[in-house]
Amino acid sequence: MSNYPLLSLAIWIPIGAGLLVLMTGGDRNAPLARMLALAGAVAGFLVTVPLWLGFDVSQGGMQFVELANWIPRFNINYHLGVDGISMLFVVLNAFITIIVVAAGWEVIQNKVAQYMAAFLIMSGLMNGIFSSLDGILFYVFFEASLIPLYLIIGVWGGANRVYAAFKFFLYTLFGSLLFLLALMYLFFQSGGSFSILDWHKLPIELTPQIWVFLAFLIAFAVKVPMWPVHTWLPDAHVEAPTGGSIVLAAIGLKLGAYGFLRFSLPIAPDASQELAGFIIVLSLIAVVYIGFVALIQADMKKLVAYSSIAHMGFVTLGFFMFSALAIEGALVQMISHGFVSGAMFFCIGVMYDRVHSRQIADYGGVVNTMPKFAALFMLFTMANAGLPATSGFVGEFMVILAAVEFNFWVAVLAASSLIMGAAYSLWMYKRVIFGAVANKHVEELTDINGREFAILAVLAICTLWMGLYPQVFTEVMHASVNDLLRHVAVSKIH
Amino acid sequence: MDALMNFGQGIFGGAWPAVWTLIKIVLIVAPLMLGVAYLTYFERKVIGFMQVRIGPNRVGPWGLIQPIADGLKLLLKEIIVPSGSSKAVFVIAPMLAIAPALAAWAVIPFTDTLVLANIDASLLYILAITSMGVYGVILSGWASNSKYAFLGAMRSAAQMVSYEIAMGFALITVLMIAGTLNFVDIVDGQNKGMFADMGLGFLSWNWLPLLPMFLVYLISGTAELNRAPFDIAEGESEIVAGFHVEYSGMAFALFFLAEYANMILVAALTSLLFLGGWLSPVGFLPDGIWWMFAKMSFVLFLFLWFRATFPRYRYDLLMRLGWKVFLPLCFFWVIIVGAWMISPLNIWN
Amino acid sequence: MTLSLSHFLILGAILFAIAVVGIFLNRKNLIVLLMAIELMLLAVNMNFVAFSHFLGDLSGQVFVFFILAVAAAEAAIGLAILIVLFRNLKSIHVDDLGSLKG
Amino acid sequence: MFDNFVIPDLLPAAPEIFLATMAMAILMIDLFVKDSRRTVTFVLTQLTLLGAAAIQIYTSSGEVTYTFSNMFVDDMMADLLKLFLYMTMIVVMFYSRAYLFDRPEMNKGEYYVLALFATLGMLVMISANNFVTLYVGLELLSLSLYAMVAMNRDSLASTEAAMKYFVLGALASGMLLYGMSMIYGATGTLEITELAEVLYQGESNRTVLIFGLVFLVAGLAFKLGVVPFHMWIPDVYHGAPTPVTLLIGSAPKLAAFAIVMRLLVSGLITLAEDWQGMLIILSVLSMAVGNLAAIAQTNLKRMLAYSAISHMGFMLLGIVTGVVGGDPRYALNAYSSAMFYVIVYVLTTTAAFGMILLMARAGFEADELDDYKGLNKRSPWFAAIMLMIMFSMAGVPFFVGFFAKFSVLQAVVAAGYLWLAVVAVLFSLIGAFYYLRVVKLMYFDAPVEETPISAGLDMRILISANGLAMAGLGLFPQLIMSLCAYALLRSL
Amino acid sequence: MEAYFPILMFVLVGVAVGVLPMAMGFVLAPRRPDPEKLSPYECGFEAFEDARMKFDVRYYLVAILFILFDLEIAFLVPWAVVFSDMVAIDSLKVFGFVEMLIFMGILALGDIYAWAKGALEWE
Repeated sequence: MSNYPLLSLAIWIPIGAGLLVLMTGGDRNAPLARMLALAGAVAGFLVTVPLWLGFDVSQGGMQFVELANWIPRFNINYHLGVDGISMLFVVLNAFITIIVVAAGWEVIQNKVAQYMAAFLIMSGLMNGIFSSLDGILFYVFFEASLIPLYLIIGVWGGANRVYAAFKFFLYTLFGSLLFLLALMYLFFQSGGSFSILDWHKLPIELTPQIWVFLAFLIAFAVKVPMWPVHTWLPDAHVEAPTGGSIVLAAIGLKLGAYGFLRFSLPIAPDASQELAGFIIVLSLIAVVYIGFVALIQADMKKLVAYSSIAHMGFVTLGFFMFSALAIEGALVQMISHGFVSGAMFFCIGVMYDRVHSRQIADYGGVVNTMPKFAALFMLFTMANAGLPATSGFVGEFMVILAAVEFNFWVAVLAASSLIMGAAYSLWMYKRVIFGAVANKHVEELTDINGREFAILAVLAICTLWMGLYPQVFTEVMHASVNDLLRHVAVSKIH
Repeated sequence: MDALMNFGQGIFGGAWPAVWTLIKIVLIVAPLMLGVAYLTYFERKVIGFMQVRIGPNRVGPWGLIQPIADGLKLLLKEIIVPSGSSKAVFVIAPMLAIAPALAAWAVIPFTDTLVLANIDASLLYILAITSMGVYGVILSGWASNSKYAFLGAMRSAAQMVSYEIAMGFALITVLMIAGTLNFVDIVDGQNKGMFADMGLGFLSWNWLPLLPMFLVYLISGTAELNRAPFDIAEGESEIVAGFHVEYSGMAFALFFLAEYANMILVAALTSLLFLGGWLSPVGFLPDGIWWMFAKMSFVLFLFLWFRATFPRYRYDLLMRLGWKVFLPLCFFWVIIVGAWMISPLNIWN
Repeated sequence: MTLSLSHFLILGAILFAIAVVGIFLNRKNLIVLLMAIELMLLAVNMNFVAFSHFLGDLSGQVFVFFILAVAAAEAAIGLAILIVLFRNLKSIHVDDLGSLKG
Repeated sequence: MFDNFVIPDLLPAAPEIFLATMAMAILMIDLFVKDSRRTVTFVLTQLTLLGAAAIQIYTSSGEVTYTFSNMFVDDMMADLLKLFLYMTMIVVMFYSRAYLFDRPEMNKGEYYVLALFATLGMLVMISANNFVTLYVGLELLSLSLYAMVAMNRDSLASTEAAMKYFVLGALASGMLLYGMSMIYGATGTLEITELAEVLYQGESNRTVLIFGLVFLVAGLAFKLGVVPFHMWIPDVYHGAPTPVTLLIGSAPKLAAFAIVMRLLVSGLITLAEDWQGMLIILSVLSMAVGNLAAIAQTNLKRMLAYSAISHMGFMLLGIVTGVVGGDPRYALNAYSSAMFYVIVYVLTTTAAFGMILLMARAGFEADELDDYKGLNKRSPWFAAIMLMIMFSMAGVPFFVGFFAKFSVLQAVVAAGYLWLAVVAVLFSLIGAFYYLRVVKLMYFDAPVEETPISAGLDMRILISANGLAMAGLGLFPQLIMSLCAYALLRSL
Repeated sequence: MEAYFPILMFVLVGVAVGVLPMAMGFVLAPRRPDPEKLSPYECGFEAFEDARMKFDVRYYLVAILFILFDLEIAFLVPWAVVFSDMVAIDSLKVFGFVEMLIFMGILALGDIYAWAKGALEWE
């Protein structure tokens, strides 16, 4: 284990870089701002690499722990640490930040410094969320990360951006405020501790457990988002700039899911068991019903947004079947979704930058003018549909396998998502890419440039790597997931 | 005296104390009214003589019945209530003027025993009740709905309140050395000191050590009364009698009575506070009520004298005198008296 | 009939109620409002003096002195505000106060 | 007659005495200062406040000290609140300077002197241990503020606001006094600490006490500006000249907190169960009305006024939860939370009104929400500062407003009023909406005008510091939090 | 309390002395109103507007100043009454005097302020 405070660096390097970028001022210094931002993102990523390399896969507990007094008055500590569940997200987040910075390189010409800074700061805050072991620290990062995204959507978003930004902010805030009350309740139950790890061991009666669980649920369900509190997501995605969509899909949605693993399951295991059926039903609705909704979308971004909801439904489904296979599958699905949905949104962004439309109907025959793009887009579409050899397949397959053990009908419904996913993804692909050249916009399209190609290529490599050799990812999770399951299996009620 | 008491008890039973009080009140009010009537007579006579005229001399011997005749005349004159006025207030205003002017007498002692109500807060009572007088003035001016009346009332009210400050400060100095609000005690307090022991009581009265305050009080009193030379409020030549220009008959008479009753009241107060009340000026003569009357007469004479002598003050000068001369002077003198009292030279312990 | 504490308290309460009603229901004249405020303070003074007398404790009367002083200052400022308001509004009707809404 | 008379020890009240002396001296000096040299008055005012703060620190003993026959108390709570008070007033004066100097008709010495007298009033309120001192302090504050609101003599809005403020303020004083008279009647004392002792013996007439308490709470509610006694707040905030609004909206909240503590907690703690119920209702109503009405506003000052109402409601939650079922275990936690909340609120609101003053220039008030459109384009830095202020008010971390809300909420949860916490949380969600709207105007909308901000350097630095303090204290809230807790521990 | 009973009676008598002559006046005196007689006196001219016109703001000023100074006097009265007793006690006499000095000093400042601001001018 390294002696360097790697997690702190992973959090504060991007934030510091963000503030530095802000200082470059107006758009006259845009090139400098871009360079600085890239440097910050890369530096932020580099410090996370040792996290993965130095991670002891045999241990289920927290690693790289940092602990310092923060607010002794309420026994709030600056307590960081990662286990097998959270570590990969820190890395993923740092990685996606580079992609985002690169994605906005030329496209963003307006208030470049602020744009880049917002993403860097958000990246740091999200690293904080994944590595916090103190309830309030978690909450603080959790809520603070709303501000940059609110601004990103509102400032650089589409026509309806104000509505989307408000909806996004208030929905999430609503959920998190009740979460805060639950944290306070636990604080007093535990006799004055905000440590998440302490709470894991805290015995609580069933009724309060259910209340705590529900408070968590509201916060995380909004963030995931689960049906029926998902309506902010399509709006946010559609209106956000490409970078915003990428971050939101790749990392933002994971926060909620991560919360389930860090808070709901271990702190309220009995309530989780009790309400598992309820969550599974909600998840299946998300998978099936949202799949249908995705099918009828005319807007590409909306389609991908709905597909994200469906995928996240898969994730929550996996969590609440309480088997190692399911949870690991769900985690793999989350990481995979990070790559794939990020890539999908980037692809749509590529087209949008050229045609300024996201309507499927405005495209057709793109393959004729953008062959390289079409090929890469194909890969991601397949991954989104969950076809074998792509990362999307691994996670879904593991979850479905687990579901078969759990309950046959659940498995059937879950498996239907493979069909649904194939249907909406490939149908969209067909309508956009194949066929005759639809109009003169498409006719004038130029293929992707080097930067775009590089981004897509890196993401493609990741997607394939994970699809072909998921071992690298799953091995870090084993110990922690098993720990978690062992913990959940023990009742906290005396 | 006891016989009288028993007699009254026999006739009125339990109501006797009230009746006896009523009798005492009448014994104060009746001479007071007579005094008022003859004060007007003396005013005309005195000023007449000063201006080398004779004054009233037709009604009765030397004109002695003149005030009675005046009163009867006013009683039989029509009381005009102007059409634009606020009728009720118009009628009530004169009553508000006369009632406090009389009620103040309840606590005025004539000797150390001859006092209707010997209360500790008598000076406070006087301050309170005399302040009511300004209501009569301002309400009459307002109710008349006449420009001259209104203007006169405003001026008069402003003048009265301005000089009330100076008067108040003058009283403060008296209180400081007397240490009491009770008139009887205040007067008794003036009977002490070096000069009193030497038999020259009049030199230990308050007027001498508090001479500036005495003058302030006297002048302020004149101004309070709207008397010449501070009679701008009713200046005949400028605003035709001011606030009571619209009044006639008995309503006017009440204002008139109030003004003269107040004059006598101020004279009485000056005697009590500064001139030793019923105390004899020199040791070989006995104290007594006649001294009180003599001193009041003297002060009243001063008021008449002022009127005959001084020309009318201009309004801005009048306000200036009140606010810019008397007020700082009073401030200063209160501090001087305070310093005097804590110094070894204190003569009032 | 002797005067008991409750007589004074009831008088105080009545005066206070009149004052409050005067403030809230008076729609005509701002000067009436100022008078109602003074009346309210006097009602309180009545209470304090009555309590002070019946408790045999002087501090209540001392408080009355302070209330009187403050009431005077308040009246002075009230009048001053009234005058500047009148200069701007050309009216002292309560109903004419309406430039601030929201 | 003078048997029990003790010549008072002046030391605990030394800052007040100094301030009073200097205020009068400045009043005199200003008479001989030309209008063009008003800077002299300004500098003297600032020096006075600084000097008073220095004396405060120098004379602070940390012990609970009574003087002036127990009418005046100096304890740690008072010391801390007073120090924040001086600081706030200094900042307020700095913020007001440019605005006033741009408007010679308002830049009179009286502004500064009245501000000092208002400060004195607040100091006395904070240290009051007797109904008389409390009332006198309160009135000194109120009377100064009435006059200040009307300082812009030619503005109808100002004078009208002054009139409303005056009438309702006087009504509030009347209610407070009536309540005091009843409590005096029931207990026979005007002294707050003695009152607590008398009540503890439980021989007082309960009906009279409760009757008095109702009026007392109503009067306090008026002064705090909580619903349903809030009617004056929006009009006064809106109508008053912005520097005066800044003054009214900031420092007096500290003093108001102090008198609530002194009256209800130090004095009437035995009646806690009675006043808690009233305060809960007031608090919930304030949060509801304040937050909902703020949404509908188009004027920033007015919006902040409604926000003030809701914040005061929130602060009351902390005071409500100090005693549960007669058990004072939660007192320190709850009251120090409320104190922290009020200090943070004052800091934040000072910055918010400071921004309005920063944007304003001669002939332009910058108090409409639309004036903030596209601020990010005109000045990214000040837009960022305003963003911090707004998020702090909304209670979003990492800004200090979050920790203020946090500490009060945890007190509420600790006391077991979970439903109350849920209500509070829901209303702060509504509150977040209108703060976000300000951010939206600044960042998402195009500017209406492009005039650069013309404020002076001192103003820029100060408001930047003030705004950054939101973030800085948000990262490290411990210091003030524990100061509050410590001060109350030493005072209660 | 009994000492105040005569005072109450005296006040009543005072009011009676006000009311009775007025009543007698109304009864005994003739009443022959006509419009000219009932119009307000304006040196013979028709009164063409309400007489309750606006008046000089300085009257308000005097009223305000009066209220304040009169109250200060009310504050001085109790002090003045006990001052002679204080003088008799060595430890208190300077204190009593200084207290008054402070009070009067503040009052004096107010007066100077009003003076310098021209509140006492009647030009």
